[in-house]
Amino acid sequence: MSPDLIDLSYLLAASLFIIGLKGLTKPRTAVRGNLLSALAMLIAVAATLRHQDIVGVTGLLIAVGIGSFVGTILALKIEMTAMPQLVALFNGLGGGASVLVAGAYLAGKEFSARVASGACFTDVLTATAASGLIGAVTLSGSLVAFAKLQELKFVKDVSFPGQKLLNLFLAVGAIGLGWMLVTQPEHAQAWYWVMACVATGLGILLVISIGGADMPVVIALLNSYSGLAASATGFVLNNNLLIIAGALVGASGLILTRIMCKAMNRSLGAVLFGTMQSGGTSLSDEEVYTSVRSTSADEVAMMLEVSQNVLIVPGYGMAVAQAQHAVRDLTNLLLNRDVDVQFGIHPVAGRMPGHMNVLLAEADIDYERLKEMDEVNSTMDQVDVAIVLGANDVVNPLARTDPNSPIAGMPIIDVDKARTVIVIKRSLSPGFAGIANPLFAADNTLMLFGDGKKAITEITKAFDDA
Amino acid sequence: MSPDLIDLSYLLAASLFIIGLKGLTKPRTAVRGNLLSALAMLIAVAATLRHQDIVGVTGLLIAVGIGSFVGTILALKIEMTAMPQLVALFNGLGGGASVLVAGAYLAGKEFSARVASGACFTDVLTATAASGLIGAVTLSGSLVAFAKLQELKFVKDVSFPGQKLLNLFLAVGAIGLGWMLVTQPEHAQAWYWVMACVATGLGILLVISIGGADMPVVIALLNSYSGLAASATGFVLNNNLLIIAGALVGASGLILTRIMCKAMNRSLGAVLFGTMQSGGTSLSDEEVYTSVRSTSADEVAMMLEVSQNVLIVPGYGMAVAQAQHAVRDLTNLLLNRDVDVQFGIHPVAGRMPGHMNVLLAEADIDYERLKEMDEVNSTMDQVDVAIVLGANDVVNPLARTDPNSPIAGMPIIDVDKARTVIVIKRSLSPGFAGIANPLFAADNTLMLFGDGKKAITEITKAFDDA
Amino acid sequence: MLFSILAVQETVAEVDGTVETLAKVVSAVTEAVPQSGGAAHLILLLTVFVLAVFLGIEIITKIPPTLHTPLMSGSNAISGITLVGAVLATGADNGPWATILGFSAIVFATMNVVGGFVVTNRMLAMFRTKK
Amino acid sequence: MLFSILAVQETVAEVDGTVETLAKVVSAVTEAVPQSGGAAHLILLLTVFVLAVFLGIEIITKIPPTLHTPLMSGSNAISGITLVGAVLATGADNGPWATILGFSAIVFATMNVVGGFVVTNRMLAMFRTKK
Ligand SMILES: NC(=O)c1ccc[n+]([C@@H]2O[C@H](COP(=O)([O-])OP(=O)(O)OC[C@H]3O[C@@H](n4cnc5c(N)ncnc54)[C@H](OP(=O)(O)O)[C@@H]3O)[C@@H](O)[C@H]2O)c1
Ligand SMILES: NC(=O)c1ccc[n+]([C@@H]2O[C@H](COP(=O)([O-])OP(=O)(O)OC[C@H]3O[C@@H](n4cnc5c(N)ncnc54)[C@H](OP(=O)(O)O)[C@@H]3O)[C@@H](O)[C@H]2O)c1
Repeated sequence: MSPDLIDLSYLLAASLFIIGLKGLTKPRTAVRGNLLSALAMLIAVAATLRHQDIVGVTGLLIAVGIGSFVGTILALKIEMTAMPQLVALFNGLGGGASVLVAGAYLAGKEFSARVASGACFTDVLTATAASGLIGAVTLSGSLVAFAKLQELKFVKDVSFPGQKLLNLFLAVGAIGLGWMLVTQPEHAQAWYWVMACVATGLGILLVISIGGADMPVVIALLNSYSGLAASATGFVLNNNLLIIAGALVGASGLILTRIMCKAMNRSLGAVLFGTMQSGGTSLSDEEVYTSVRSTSADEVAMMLEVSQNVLIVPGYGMAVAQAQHAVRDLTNLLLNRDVDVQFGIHPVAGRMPGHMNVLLAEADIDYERLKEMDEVNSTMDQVDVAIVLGANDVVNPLARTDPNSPIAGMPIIDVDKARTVIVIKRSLSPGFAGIANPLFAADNTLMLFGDGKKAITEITKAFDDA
Repeated sequence: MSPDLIDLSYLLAASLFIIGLKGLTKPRTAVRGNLLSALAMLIAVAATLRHQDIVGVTGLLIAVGIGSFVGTILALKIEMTAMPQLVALFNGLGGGASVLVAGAYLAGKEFSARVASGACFTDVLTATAASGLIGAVTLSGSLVAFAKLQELKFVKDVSFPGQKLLNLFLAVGAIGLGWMLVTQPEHAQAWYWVMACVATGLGILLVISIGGADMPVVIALLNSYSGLAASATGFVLNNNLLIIAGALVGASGLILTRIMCKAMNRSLGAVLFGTMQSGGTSLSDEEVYTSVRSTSADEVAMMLEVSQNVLIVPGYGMAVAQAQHAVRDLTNLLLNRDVDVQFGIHPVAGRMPGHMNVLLAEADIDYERLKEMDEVNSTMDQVDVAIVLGANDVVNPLARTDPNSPIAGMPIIDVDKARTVIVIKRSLSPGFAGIANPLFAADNTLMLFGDGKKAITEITKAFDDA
Repeated sequence: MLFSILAVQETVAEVDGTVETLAKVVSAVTEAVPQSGGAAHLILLLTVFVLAVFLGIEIITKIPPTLHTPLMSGSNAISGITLVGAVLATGADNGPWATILGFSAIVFATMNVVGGFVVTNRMLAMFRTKK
Repeated sequence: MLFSILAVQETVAEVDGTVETLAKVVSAVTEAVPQSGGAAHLILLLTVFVLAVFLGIEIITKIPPTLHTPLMSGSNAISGITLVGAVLATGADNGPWATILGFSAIVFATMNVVGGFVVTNRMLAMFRTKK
């Protein structure tokens, strides 16, 4: 295949990536969009294999085979609730690949020939260094994020005085080493690996102090970085496709990061430096929880029987309890009895954007029943019973009322304005933000303590018997 | 200025064009968006002037001065109602510039040097020919469109048997001449100008047989072509900025064309070949207009007094009568008396997309009162009085009821479903599509015959006196 | 790529004329500018074009019908970007005929550009909200 | 540009060595490939990058919150495009160390790519409407 044909194939692949991403703008076309992106990747790799310089295709195919096999197994075996971890892991692998590719380039013959010829090629070296640096931070940062999300025991939240200073020091150091690489190409390999090690350390330290629930933001950001690393590699290899695909991913990660930060009403800086506004004047648990009333599954079933509009607000607890299938059964039962059921999905409910949607879709709940926050808030006064299932921060009215609370100003789902609120959780313990929730003690709230899945199953049973 | 700096300025200009176009997505940011686009153009031209090859800047500045002066005068003096003509004229000038630039390139020294050197550069020649061909068609086509819209006497609808065949022949001829140009660069100039003449003839013949009201579609299409011509020029001159700006314009023209065709329920082919489905079984005027009832301004004023919701549906007649300011006065008066006034804007009301919006905005009517077709149709049953002001085809219920009518299937504003309809026009003569309108004879319709502006002014006066 | 090779071939042929030299120069150029030649460069330009078309479609479909007339005149003004081409064609020392053509091209293109932006601005200024 | 000139300079210098030759070759290359040199080429790549970023922003902001998790895993899979780089780095005859690095890079990148697309597909398949 002539180089021009390869270039044209790359252009085709880039176009398919774009069309594929466009497909994701509608649930109806999303599956096809994803397949188009996969096809684009296939075309890109196939075209690359036809490159005249490529020797030893067997080895390549073995590597591809191993990677595909492991990747597919992981992707098929994973529980839907473990999605955040999986994305973190894959992201780390992508970063690792970047580091290795740049390293391989520096170890290769073409590079040594160029260095020997004494030609100056600062731009290529800069891009190599950038791709290695970003890749290493992505690799280690993502792996730490993975470990935290998977709740691996050996990873603890580490924070010590002077940590920010150390991070700054490492960052400057890594950039400095990259600079040495560019200016002394004859020792490029040595500088490169030292830089990669420092950047790896930086990635670990950056992420280790960030709270587990902030991980999705970190992952989105690291994903954006890995896109930029791919773009940088594209500048190194003079390859359009890498530049375009990398830029698309970079944009996607940045936008997701912004959406999440906005929905949590926190600045990106606050997330990255692991700071939560300390809840200055926030009330203590005793003060808040003076008049908590609890209820039983039977009582809830009776209330549902006389309701017309039911709103279910799921949160991280639904994921923990794996309650989505139980919820589906309850929903179908209610719909059969002419009770209208809607779902109120907060943008940062759960642990990654769209987390609840995926779980509910897994349980075969029609996505047209899933409403966004603004939509349900505007019709909240018509809701007879709002069931809060393992959600906490996203329905905490303090966000509206207490300007000193750590979640002050975060938009929430106003379930407290529904006629009756049922909150299903195991205890009065706080959610991710670590603050008490006055909703639990409100006059129109009843607590149903217990595991989410068990509670819903009991309600369904009681309702069916009635 | 070094070539690289110029290239960077071009990149900046391209980005500003993109950001400028993005500004047009919201009325609030649109003015700034347009200014950004203008700034981008300024940067592009200024950077080009710093090009090392540029000599004799004085001559250039004189040319720019003349062009700016004439352009500004035209832009400031023109009536808002004459906007379609003006766009057609400007578009033609752009096409003409393309033809001249490509011609100048072929007449230049760089070109002759290249030809003398015997080097083969098919791609550049192809792009030159394409830019000349498209430019010439755009030039003559736009000028004919201009003449038709301006209703210049000497331009008649011309159609004769075998016209399509002749067009095809000219198109093939022009492309053949372009091909000669590419294969015989030593006679490039001769081939070029013959090709330009043939293409000019083609442009005239293509447009001369198209009905006046279809001109906006033609203009949008020609605008798209002129964008593509600019892109082709960019390939000739190896200039990114031309390629990007041209592609943006090309996309814009194509999308506008598609929107208009869709709203008229006609295929692009039908517009271009000047065919209107002949209204086979459509009824004659006598059959339709058996029970037309007319009314007076005083009567209308009395009806308005007891109304709560008034819908005004403007059409091409409002533009002809220049009635927008009178409409504003009536609207304000009604609003003062607590009558709610909305405007129903059909996508192809008037003679170009968004035509009515511009006129009403000129008269200072808040754009939040201007509703799109679907929105007003969904609330039509709450409308007490619908005033149809110089609109005809866009409110013709035949589109829904008569599958043989030329406008069958075109979505319309369903004013016939309002409680009372007032139609203001000068006579029972048809609109652009040339068919009778049963709305005028409907039970709930009253005709108010007369010039649009005069009628509205009289209603306002009667209403104010009451 | 082709051009550079041809040009280098000629020049060097004048100077030396041996086949070996030609081969060496050609391979040197080929190695040094592996991607900058005719077809590869053309594909790069094509990539830019394709991306810009995609981008144009995304943005334009977001523009509301209210602003379609200004869009038409505004994008028409942008299409006057051939002005840059006109300046390049006129400015170089290219002989009288080319200069005359270029001069008229500039006049036409500037009318298109300046007139287009001014009239678009006039229209858009009317759309400022009145609240 | 710089590279090509330098490379041509060297090769020709070996062959002939006279200053005139150099000058002639350089000017020939400069004329023949006026835009394909280092910095100009870089700017072209930069243009591609900028356009792709704009396009990415336009498209991504249109994706509804419902699909944000699949978007995250899907775009993560796309970022595995470094796979192409890995193949290029491994495939060339580059010595054992580079080959080992490249091999591992391919394994990692393929896991990212294949796993990412498969899991995204699994998620999206759940979103098919049930009516
Ligand atoms: N989605 C994102 O993209 C994203 C990203 C970053 C950060 N965050 C943060 O994550 C939080 C998400 O809010 P959220 O309301 O969904 O969750 P949350 O505030 O973290 O609260 C989850 C609640 O679920 C309950 N729970 C846990 N396991 C349960 C089980 N098996 N059965 C029943 N209940 C169970 C817990 O209470 P018990 O222990 O008493 O049962 C807990 O209060 C927000 O603060 C958001 O800012 C989200
Ligand atoms: N907007 C676009 O982009 C576009 C593009 C292409 C084609 N078109 C076509 O243009 C047509 C537009 O429909 P339309 O309903 O707006 O217009 P129309 O169907 O052309 O009807 C205009 C009506 O206005 C009346 N009129 C003319 N001068 C008047 C005056 N001074 N005072 C009062 N009334 C006056 C005329 O009746 P009298 O002579 O009896 O007064 C005529 O019936 C559609 O068929 C559409 O397909 C539009």
